[in-house]
Amino acid sequence: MNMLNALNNALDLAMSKHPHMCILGEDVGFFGGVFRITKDLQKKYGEDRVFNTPLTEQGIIGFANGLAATGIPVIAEIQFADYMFPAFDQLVNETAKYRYRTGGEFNVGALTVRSPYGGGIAGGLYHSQSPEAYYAHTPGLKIVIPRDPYQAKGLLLSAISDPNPVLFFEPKKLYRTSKSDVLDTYYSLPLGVADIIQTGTDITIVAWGAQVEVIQKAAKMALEQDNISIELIDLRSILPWDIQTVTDSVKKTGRLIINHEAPITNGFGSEIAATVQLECFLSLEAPIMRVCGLDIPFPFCHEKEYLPDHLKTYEMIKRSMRY
Amino acid sequence: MNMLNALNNALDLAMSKHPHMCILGEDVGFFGGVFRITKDLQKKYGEDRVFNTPLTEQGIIGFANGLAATGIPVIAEIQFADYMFPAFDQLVNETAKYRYRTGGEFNVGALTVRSPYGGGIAGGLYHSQSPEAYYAHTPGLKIVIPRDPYQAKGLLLSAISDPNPVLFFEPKKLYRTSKSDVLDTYYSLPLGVADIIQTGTDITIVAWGAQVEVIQKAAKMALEQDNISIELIDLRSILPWDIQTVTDSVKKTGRLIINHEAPITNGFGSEIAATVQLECFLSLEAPIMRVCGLDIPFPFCHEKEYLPDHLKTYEMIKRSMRY
Amino acid sequence: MKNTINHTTHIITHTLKPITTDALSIETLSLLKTNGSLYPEAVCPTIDQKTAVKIYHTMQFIRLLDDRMQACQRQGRISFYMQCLGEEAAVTGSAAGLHQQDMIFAQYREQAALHYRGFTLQQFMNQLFSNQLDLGKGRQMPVHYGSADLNYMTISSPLATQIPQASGYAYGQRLRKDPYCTLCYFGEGAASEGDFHAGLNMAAVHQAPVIFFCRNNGYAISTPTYEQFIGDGIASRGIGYGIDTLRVDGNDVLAVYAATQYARNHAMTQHKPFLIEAINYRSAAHSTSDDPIGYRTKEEEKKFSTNNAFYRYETFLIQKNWIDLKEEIERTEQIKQDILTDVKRAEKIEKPIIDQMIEDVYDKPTTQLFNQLDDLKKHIQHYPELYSHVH
Amino acid sequence: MKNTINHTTHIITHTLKPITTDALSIETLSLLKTNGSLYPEAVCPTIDQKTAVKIYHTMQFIRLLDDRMQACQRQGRISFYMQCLGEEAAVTGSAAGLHQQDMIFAQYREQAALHYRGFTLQQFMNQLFSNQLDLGKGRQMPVHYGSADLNYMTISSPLATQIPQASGYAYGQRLRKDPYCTLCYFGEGAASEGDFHAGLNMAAVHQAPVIFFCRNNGYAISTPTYEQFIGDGIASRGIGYGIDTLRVDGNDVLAVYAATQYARNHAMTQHKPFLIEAINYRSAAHSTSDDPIGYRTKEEEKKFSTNNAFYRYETFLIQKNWIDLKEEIERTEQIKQDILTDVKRAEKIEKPIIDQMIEDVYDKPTTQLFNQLDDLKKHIQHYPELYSHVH
Ligand SMILES: Cc1ncc(C[n+]2csc(CCOP(=O)(O)OP(=O)(O)O)c2C)c(N)n1
Ligand SMILES: Cc1ncc(C[n+]2csc(CCOP(=O)(O)OP(=O)(O)O)c2C)c(N)n1
Ligand SMILES: [Mg+2]
Ligand SMILES: [Mg+2]
Repeated sequence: MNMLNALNNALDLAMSKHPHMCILGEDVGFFGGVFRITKDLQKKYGEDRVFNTPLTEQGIIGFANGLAATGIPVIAEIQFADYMFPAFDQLVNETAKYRYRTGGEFNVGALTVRSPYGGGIAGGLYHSQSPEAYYAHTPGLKIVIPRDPYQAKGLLLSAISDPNPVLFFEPKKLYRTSKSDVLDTYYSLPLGVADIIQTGTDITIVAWGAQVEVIQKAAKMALEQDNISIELIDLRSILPWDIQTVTDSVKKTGRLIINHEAPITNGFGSEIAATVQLECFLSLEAPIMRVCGLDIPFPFCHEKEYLPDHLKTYEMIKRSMRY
Repeated sequence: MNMLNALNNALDLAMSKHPHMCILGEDVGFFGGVFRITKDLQKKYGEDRVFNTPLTEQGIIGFANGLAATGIPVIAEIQFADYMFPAFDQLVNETAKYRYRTGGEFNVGALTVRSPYGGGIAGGLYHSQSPEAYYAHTPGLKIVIPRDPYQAKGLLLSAISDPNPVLFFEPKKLYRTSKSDVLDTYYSLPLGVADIIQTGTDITIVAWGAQVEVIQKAAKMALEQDNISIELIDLRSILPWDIQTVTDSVKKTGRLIINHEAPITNGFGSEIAATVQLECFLSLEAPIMRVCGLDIPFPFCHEKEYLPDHLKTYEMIKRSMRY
Repeated sequence: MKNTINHTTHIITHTLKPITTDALSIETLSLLKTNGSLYPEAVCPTIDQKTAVKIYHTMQFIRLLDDRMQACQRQGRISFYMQCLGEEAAVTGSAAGLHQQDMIFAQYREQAALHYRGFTLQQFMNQLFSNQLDLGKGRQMPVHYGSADLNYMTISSPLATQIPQASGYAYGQRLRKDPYCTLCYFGEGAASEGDFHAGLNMAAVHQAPVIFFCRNNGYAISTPTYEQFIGDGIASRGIGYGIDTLRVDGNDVLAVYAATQYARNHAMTQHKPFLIEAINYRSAAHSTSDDPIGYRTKEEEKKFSTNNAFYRYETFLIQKNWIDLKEEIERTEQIKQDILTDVKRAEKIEKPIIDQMIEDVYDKPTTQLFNQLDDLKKHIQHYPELYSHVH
Repeated sequence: MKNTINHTTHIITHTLKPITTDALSIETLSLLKTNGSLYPEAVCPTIDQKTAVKIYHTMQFIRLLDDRMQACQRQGRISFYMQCLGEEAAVTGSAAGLHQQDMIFAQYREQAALHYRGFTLQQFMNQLFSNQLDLGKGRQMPVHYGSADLNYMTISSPLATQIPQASGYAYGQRLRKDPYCTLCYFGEGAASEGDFHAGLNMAAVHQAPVIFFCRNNGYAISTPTYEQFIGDGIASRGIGYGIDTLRVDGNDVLAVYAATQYARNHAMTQHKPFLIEAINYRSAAHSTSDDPIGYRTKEEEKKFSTNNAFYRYETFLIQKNWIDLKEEIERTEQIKQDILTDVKRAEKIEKPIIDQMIEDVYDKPTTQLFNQLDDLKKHIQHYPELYSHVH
């Protein structure tokens, strides 16, 4: 199953479970969304539960906040993560702080925001951004990013049933290309828990979403060419993130590389590095290194050069080992 | 001179220098702004150049972007930094990327956004936030925060004349309380350059804005009670930030503490820590430590407990020294 | 593909003639004369004595509460306050026009609606003094009330964010076939925010049973309406969203009551939003942090404040023989007394325990939050006198 | 304190009667019949042959360009394209109604306006192929054109952000007493964004000489207008902002031209914004990433696409004897040829050098950016064949 189908299947299962659950967003209705994630769901669940909204992201999230406050599960789709920013106030000042500021009288835990993110589709500045770090500074939000169809389905179902608002970023370049065996039935994967996808002893590499296959490729090169044994961690949840799994690994390997697509400065890699150097200070054999996007807007014609690909990661592995 | 007067004086000088320069924002006109920073400027420069806008932050920044694109210097005031989020899209997707995406055909370098930020005035969730880290992940923006009236005037004048858009955050709790000698004449202070406000040998502490006096107080305690010699750095610019000054200092002292008001996770302290541990790995005698806000919304009744005050900083100094 | 677009329904003209502001004439509904009697043509809404007196008592209470708490702020006992003065009638009249189970999303100056619903003096005080009994756990500035029991969404400072939320909430009510609707208050200033536009348009398109109630009180802090918009008030925007709209004299509690009942009926039977613009004047300062002397004249304040809604309505009730003025004077004294007593009670109650700092960020605190709380508590133990007590 | 608020000017009524959508009737201006002759009552705008033919040639060119580039995308030679089909008349007519020095802020489907201004085939191609000669340095997706020389703001993908910017730009023009104004294009979908609300209200309040030109083409990707709004189009919103408004038949290039001239005059002489809504139909797919078969019927497409603006106008010109159809057929063939040739030229030009990656983030690259570029270049030297060439 590819990621599109896995996500569609997860939504279908959730919709059939919750009698009033709604899906809303630009073009998600009859058409099924520009990436077709909500395909056929309007037909199956009706126009009152799966519907196109007017073209206003601040309205979508504002409306979804209110709807979620009634307790009805809501999926709000933002067509591209680049277009979530008009809703930044609703997300950061409202969604994230709802339960806290009301003293628990109200909450919008029933809300899940889905959005395709990341590069790899020749999208240029505004169809390529990886904005997770913008939200990671916001207590009250959960942030989840799946790496493949199996993860996508299990994590999305968890996000929907989690009693907190969740931002669910989908690596759009994997929508069709990433395939895995996916159960047809309902299953869920834990939020806030990283996934060790390969154990190793020399160095730890952390990534999430579409970058997981990048670090896998780099690890393979390093193993084959240099016999370096790498522990690979898919963080899966950016907020809250699984400090324990990462620090346990680094205490063992003594080395850490973080890979993310977003620009390096104040990306989420900075938080990981800051925390790990504190927790693992005496175990570190080399400084923590980051392989990330450059500090520039995402450039259309230099996408390949911009991206933190497997070669850059491989070179960084060698640099870390040499340190 | 207090900080209000210093800022008002800077604006006055800039307005008299640039014949079309405008100041706009909520209540900045006749009334002179809720903190009175623009007092008397409408009277002096007319209603076409200093004016109240309708109550729409996205509109203010959108309008200011367009006005700045004509080359006219613009100051857009956002009444509280907590209320900049409705303009997040205009700032992050537009302001920051204007020059880049147009290939330099157009730019909004003439824009300066001023906004009071931070706690200390019993403002609760929405009149206390320190959002600098939200913007620090955004190439194309400059971010500046002054610590006292002298700095405020010199940095604001630089921000206005800088050919790039600048976010200028003013520590509102210092508006009236912070005083310094301020020249009446035009002077400027460099952007992107940190200020070593006290040299020392045992440990480096970095802060900005209102937290500078907090670390000064802590350093005094540590000197008097424990004879610890501390190097204090006011970062002044968050973006681009002065890596050299900070790393030179840490290479000398071997220890670093970062103090900021915003929640710790993915605050700008994380970027500083991530960069410094890389650059100064072999010099570090203790892990880099952060004294920051908790990962919660800013709580009204527990403001004192929330804030990274001098006592928490002092304890952290000892912890670092003991390491 | 249920439909095709309706592009061909427009009427064609061959003469260039723009639509200008005078194309629409929006009148202001008023039923009660300033002398407390009804205009001859006016139809009095059906209202029983109990409701009528409850409205009156709500206005009475809020005027006294505002007056006392303003004073308390001046004495430094609370940090902040916002008065409703000049808008008691609009807010109370609209709250009375609703069902108790209808949801209210307010801006911040609508304490009268909350009291009408049953929020007690003690509850107001607990919030204002941020004590342990505050439903909001002391986390927000004074006047940020809310109550799930009373279907009154907790106030949020960022303006206009409640507008699309109210649309979404009302949509949920319709979806669940609840026999209730939502009313959303906001100022004419907040109506400039993008969230206003989004909220109204989405409610119209998605047929959410929500009443948008704009308190046009002439000012947004120092900004007068003529610097906020140049159209004909907020009412003139309804038509652009296809939302039926009424403008009312906000000092006429009966007109507001009638308009709200009408709007509620429209929302419930037609599954459509409705827009009401109440014309008022913010007689007091914006808040205790504000001083209007800096931006408006005493003459203007006098001109607009004389048209006093409370006494207009009082005269109406006296004429109906529904209240006895002597009793009301005693009642007023009693309320003043109660407020003073309750201030003393509320300010003695301790503030929320420190453990609550990390509650409600998520449904359960994360490991990291527990660690942060532990560190904080250990730190405070070193300096027990300098922070609030750790329980 | 120049003024007091205008709360007392409202007309009072004592009867509850809401304002409903039928209170406003907005007609659609059309001058040219589908057979190319003018309606009897219609006043033809003053237009000389040169301008009239330039408009025609612009439409002709854009139709051919769109057709060819759509095909190029299908061949995989460019990654993305957006056609203007169905809206050539609205865009060209409005561009022609402006002064060359007037500023244009567009959405993305207005290549006709840019060509009218003088953007050459080569310039289009350089952008579409993201080559070294692209004014935008290859940084944006195809169709994100812009040119300072031609007073055409570079396209930005986030919708509606250009609307308040246009207001601010126009404000600057007025402040500097430039004899020019700004025109801002946007779709009826983009008009749902909060930035639309902010931009129009601010322009009205601050008296910015800006013409808001809404292309109501029936769809926002798959979302039809009846799911976008339920009011009477976008024109019905003008009144809420106090902005004079005209609706025009967007397939009638003369009506659009006349409306724009009228709006420009209004903006310049009265320092006031103006709103135009052009009724069109997006005849092509939203973009090359889209397939309308998924959301609309062929019948609908046929129904709205038959009313072809180009041929309507062509007939008008032929009747005027201003063009010669035979020449135009030859011209068409030549343009096709030119486009093919230029595709080949443009795709051979190399892409921007890698140093340009870090330019224009700031006026000068920061130390950190130089370091990042150095690292990148060193890295590429290890794998020279795998990245684009480093110059
Ligand atoms: C998004 C946002 N911007 C600015 C503010 C600051 N602010 C608080 S109240 C206010 C004026 C509101 O005016 P209006 O909506 O007319 O309500 P009124 O105070 O007159 O009842 C402003 C600007 C805010 N709270 N939120
Ligand atoms: C803020 C934002 N949200 C969503 C999108 C994705 N998007 C691109 S075009 C489009 C539809 C625009 O419709 P309309 O404004 O009617 O213009 P048209 O395509 O019909 O010319 C959408 C939703 C975007 N570019 N920006
Ligand atoms: Mg107001
Ligand atoms: Mg459209």
